Amino acid sequence: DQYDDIMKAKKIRISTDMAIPPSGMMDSSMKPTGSDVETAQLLAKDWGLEIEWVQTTGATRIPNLQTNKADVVISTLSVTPERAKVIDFTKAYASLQSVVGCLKSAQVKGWDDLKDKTIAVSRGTTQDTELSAMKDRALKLSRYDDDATMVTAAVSGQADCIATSATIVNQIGVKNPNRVFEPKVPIRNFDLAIGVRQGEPKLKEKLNEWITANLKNGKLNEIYKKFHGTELPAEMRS
Amino acid sequence: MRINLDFGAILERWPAFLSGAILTLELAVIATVFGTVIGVLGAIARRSDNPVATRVAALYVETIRNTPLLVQIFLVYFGLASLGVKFPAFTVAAAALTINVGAYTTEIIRAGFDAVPKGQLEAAEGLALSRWQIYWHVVMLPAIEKVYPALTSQFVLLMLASSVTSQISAEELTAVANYIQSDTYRAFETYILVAIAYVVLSLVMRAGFWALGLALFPRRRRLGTPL
Amino acid sequence: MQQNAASGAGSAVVSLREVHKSFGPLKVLDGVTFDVARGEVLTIIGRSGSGKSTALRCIDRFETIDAGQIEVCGHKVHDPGLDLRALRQDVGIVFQSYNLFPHLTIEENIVLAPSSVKRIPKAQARKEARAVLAQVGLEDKLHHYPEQLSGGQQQRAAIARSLAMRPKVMLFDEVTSALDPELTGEVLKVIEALAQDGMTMVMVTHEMGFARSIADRVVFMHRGKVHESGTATILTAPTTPELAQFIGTGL
Amino acid sequence: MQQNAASGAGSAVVSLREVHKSFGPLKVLDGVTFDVARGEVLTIIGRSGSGKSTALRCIDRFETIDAGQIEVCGHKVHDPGLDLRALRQDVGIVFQSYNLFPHLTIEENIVLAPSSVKRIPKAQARKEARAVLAQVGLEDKLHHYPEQLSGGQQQRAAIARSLAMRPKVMLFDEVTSALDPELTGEVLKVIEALAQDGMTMVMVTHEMGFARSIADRVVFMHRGKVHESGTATILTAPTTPELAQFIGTGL
Amino acid sequence: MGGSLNANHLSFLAHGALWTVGLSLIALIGGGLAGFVVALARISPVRAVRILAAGYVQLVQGTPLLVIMFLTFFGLPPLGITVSPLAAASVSLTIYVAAYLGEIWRGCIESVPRQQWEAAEGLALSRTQRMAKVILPQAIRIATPPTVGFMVQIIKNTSLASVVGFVELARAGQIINNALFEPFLIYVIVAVVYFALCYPISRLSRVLEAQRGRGRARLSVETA
Ligand SMILES: Nc1ncnc2c1ncn2[C@@H]1O[C@H](COP(=O)(O)OP(=O)(O)OP(=O)(O)O)[C@@H](O)[C@H]1O
Ligand SMILES: Nc1ncnc2c1ncn2[C@@H]1O[C@H](COP(=O)(O)OP(=O)(O)OP(=O)(O)O)[C@@H](O)[C@H]1O
Ligand SMILES: [Mg+2]
Ligand SMILES: [Mg+2]
Repeated sequence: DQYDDIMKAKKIRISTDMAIPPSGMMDSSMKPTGSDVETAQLLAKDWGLEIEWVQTTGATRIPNLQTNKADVVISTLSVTPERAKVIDFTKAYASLQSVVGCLKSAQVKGWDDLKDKTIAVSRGTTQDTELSAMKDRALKLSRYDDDATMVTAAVSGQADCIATSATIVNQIGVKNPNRVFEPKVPIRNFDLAIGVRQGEPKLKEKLNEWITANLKNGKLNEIYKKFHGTELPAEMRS
Repeated sequence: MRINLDFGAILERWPAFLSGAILTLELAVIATVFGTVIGVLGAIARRSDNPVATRVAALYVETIRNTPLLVQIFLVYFGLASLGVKFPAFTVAAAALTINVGAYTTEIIRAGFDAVPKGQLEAAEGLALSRWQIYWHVVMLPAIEKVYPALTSQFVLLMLASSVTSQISAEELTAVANYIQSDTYRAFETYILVAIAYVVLSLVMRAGFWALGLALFPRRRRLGTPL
Repeated sequence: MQQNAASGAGSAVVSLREVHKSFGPLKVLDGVTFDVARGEVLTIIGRSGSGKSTALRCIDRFETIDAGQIEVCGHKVHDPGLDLRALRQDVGIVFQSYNLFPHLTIEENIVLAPSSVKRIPKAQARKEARAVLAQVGLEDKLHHYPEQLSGGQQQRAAIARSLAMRPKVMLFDEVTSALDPELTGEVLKVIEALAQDGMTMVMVTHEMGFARSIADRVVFMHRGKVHESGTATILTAPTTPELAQFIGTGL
Repeated sequence: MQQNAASGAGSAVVSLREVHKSFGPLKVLDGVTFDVARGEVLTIIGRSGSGKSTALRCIDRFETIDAGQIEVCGHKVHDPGLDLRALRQDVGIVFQSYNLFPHLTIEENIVLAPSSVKRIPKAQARKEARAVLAQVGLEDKLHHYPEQLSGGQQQRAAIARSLAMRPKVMLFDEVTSALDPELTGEVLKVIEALAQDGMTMVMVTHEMGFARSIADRVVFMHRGKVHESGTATILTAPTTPELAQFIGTGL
Repeated sequence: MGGSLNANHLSFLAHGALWTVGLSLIALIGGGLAGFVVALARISPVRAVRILAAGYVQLVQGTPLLVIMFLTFFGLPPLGITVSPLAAASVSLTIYVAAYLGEIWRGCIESVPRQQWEAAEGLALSRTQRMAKVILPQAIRIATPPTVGFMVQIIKNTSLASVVGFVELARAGQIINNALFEPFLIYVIVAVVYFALCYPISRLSRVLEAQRGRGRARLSVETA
């Protein structure tokens, strides 16, 4: 059993992509930081474990889990029924609030105003899936491999808008004062959960208990606020 | 270990796979055609008596060969856009791949030129052929024939390397696969299918090169030497 | 050492004056002087390594010379500003090692220069190719590739290729070395016919019989110099001991 | 057509029996039969393309034959299970196109086979290399690369390379074609000396003079067949009109 | 997020560059040795060996290195074979490089004129001796440019080892870029480091070529 193994080893192997700010990234002294990183650190501290980071890229988060190279994945996994066929998800520990952000000066009020704008997204993220599904809105998407490239597209003018978290939208203006972006159209919120290998009910149960407790005591909200600038939705915190 | 392969969810998306594969092939064909042109001209420049041409060609080859393709693509796509010159991702991808493979092709074809025996050149000069006529009739085909396998491999490598253009939003095969992969979390199934798709594409390319070789090198066809 | 005066430099189509050429420390041509008049057949004989091929290559500017003058059909070959292509339209050369183009058929080998240099229409060039091939007895190998031919066949194809350009001067480097007596006889006839048409020819050969029957004049090279020269009679009555020794051991 | 019986198949070192060989549709050898006795020098003559080189190549198994038998020094060359290396230690071959190894100096070219096949110590192999090079008059080119040699020099180096292996049988394919009379005379002496040491030799040549002076027996090939054979006297008194014509046009 | 490039970033990149060098060495040594075997197998007198080798080459040359890495690292554990990232990267790179170098070298060996094989055969050299003393020395000259060209590509392709968890030069650059959002600066630095790794090898190839290129053909037509 995975849970017992972890507790026996006094060590938990956590797979987090360190190249998706603000959830996983490196600080100025090249130490892992970000909301997912602090969540993982909190979990390890509460359970009295040492963390072994499993270096991963977006594409290998799940295989790392499936082939038992990591015990859990904490790496902005949002829950969809399709994905739940492959791995198990805990209950949500955070939520992803995403928006379509455009130039401050742009006249964008709703979906209809986005028709002939190029919208940059990170490929395969939930924003991508969500916007791709809006077939009737005829959106012009251009997909980039990671957030940094997507931001670069917006900064350099290759994209008119980006679909991502509000935090990242605000980054653009910092990089290029001539192109200040602001959130324009909100996209639905997605639940973020911890990924567990299928068939590990005890581990999943223990993680759920831990999440419930830490949502209640506000610690998860604190981490979230620190990196994303906003609070978790009220219904999650209660 | 518990991995149950289930291709159903992936195979459902075959139209996306197909359009990705077609885009990959388009990129490969464009870069192959124009890369060959650059390669031939570059090789001629490398072997010319004009020191400026030689230097420029050498600089081009060394800069391109010794830096990552991704960085080249990146600089062209975002660099130009920052200067206000915007091209569609596909155009930039095709152009960057062409410039990239052109450098390798230059080197390969130059090696082919070097392999043409001195006596051949002298015989051609003795017949009063001009420099360009010698290149065209006496040097080019035998040189390309000599390095044909290397050229084929280089262009197949290019086709495989075209996957990095997903970084600048070209929706080629790898981009499609990454999308499907993160949408379904079925990494194994996706990678296996992608591997098969690339193997098929590379076989298609090799078959194309083989057929082209038959047309280009009639002596091989007649004497039955394998390409 | 003796050296017969050439038949008047004015009428000379090829003329070498005190030509010097070294390969690194090795002096290969050490002051070579001779003339060839229009329509004359000159053969160059001499030991292996005496510089025969080198002399021939200098005439067509495949080697640049260190000192001296070479004039061919009015082209100053020693001049760095020489128009090489003009020279080579007037001069045909057949190399010791054939150098046929391996990727072209025999016909394509022959048609190449007339059609791309002289701009003769393809159809006519092909007809002429067939004619020169017939001259050397190879009309049935028109569509073969060089590697499908025997040595002697390749050598004749190389001769045909040069002939097709109808040059004013032909240089032959041991062109009969791979030919049997029968073919040598045929090539001899070809060369005689060419001589009658007024073509000037310089041939390097090591077959004395061939030299005797075809040469108007013979040049014997020895240690990079013209050691003896004259009409073909010097082959039967040599005046220098070196030439006597050279011929004496022949068969 | 006539065919002299060989000097008794028992003592034959090389023996061909009804050998057939085609290149695609082209029948090159059409039932060739001849024998060569120990210490005998056989020359093969014939028109260009008559199959002389091919016959020679078949003897050393560079071509497989379609039908017939070839036996050389007891090796059954037609047998698919033949021990090729054993055959080639007994047989040396010098090709029409020299085929020296361009990346090795002349000395290295010569030393290669004795030292790596026969395991002769390097120092001794070098001494022998110098000796065979002296035999062919090339001792000063020991440390040159093939491309630095003239045609005749390359040809002699190739002969030296084969000699260094001290084979029982030597096959020569037009080895004197690039040699002048003086050198031909030298090579002739080398070959005579070898013959006296009991070496068996087969040489393809198109120089009748050479054939006349060196051959114990002459084979005239015509259209893939042995058309006439006998002692060198057939060259002066041919019995078939084809041979008469072949020689007649010679010089 | 944000901030500017500092010494920590540079040392992180340097660390990544070390991995790039290490992986390249593994690829070139492992792949070179295996590639030599593949080249020999491709021209083996045994038909079955030739066909097998040809199949291997076709399959590997048609598959992206990324996929080979992925399947080695994640595909073997379900079959009961656990591999460390280093082992997976080494094996994948070796498999991949061997196919390409093997094919390049085969072409070079075959481009040595047939007469050279025959001359060596005629001197009774064994197959190994023919290869080692006559054919390979001549093939190496032809092989130098394409081999170096491919080696340089391999150095850059080791970046795909990030899929098995290596933080080598390119991935290090990507991670820093995702922290700083300074793509031009970081990618130019990465490109310069790659250039510094690759250029000496390209240079070396030129020197080798020039040394071996005695009597090399060169057009001398002076007219245009
Ligand atoms: N490129 C070269 N580099 C160095 N030496 C050379 C070169 N070409 C020729 N030689 C040397 O110059 C000398 C003369 O060579 P050349 O080819 O003119 O002789 P040749 O009279 O034609 O002899 P052969 O009758 O054997 O063909 C020879 O000793 C040869 O080794
Ligand atoms: N590999 C080959 N493929 C096809 N035809 C060939 C091949 N080798 C030789 N031939 C043909 O076989 C015939 C005999 O060739 P071979 O080389 O034996 O002639 P040869 O008697 O040696 O002539 P030469 O005196 O000109 O050297 C020629 O017509 C030639 O064109
Ligand atoms: Mg010569
Ligand atoms: Mg022959």
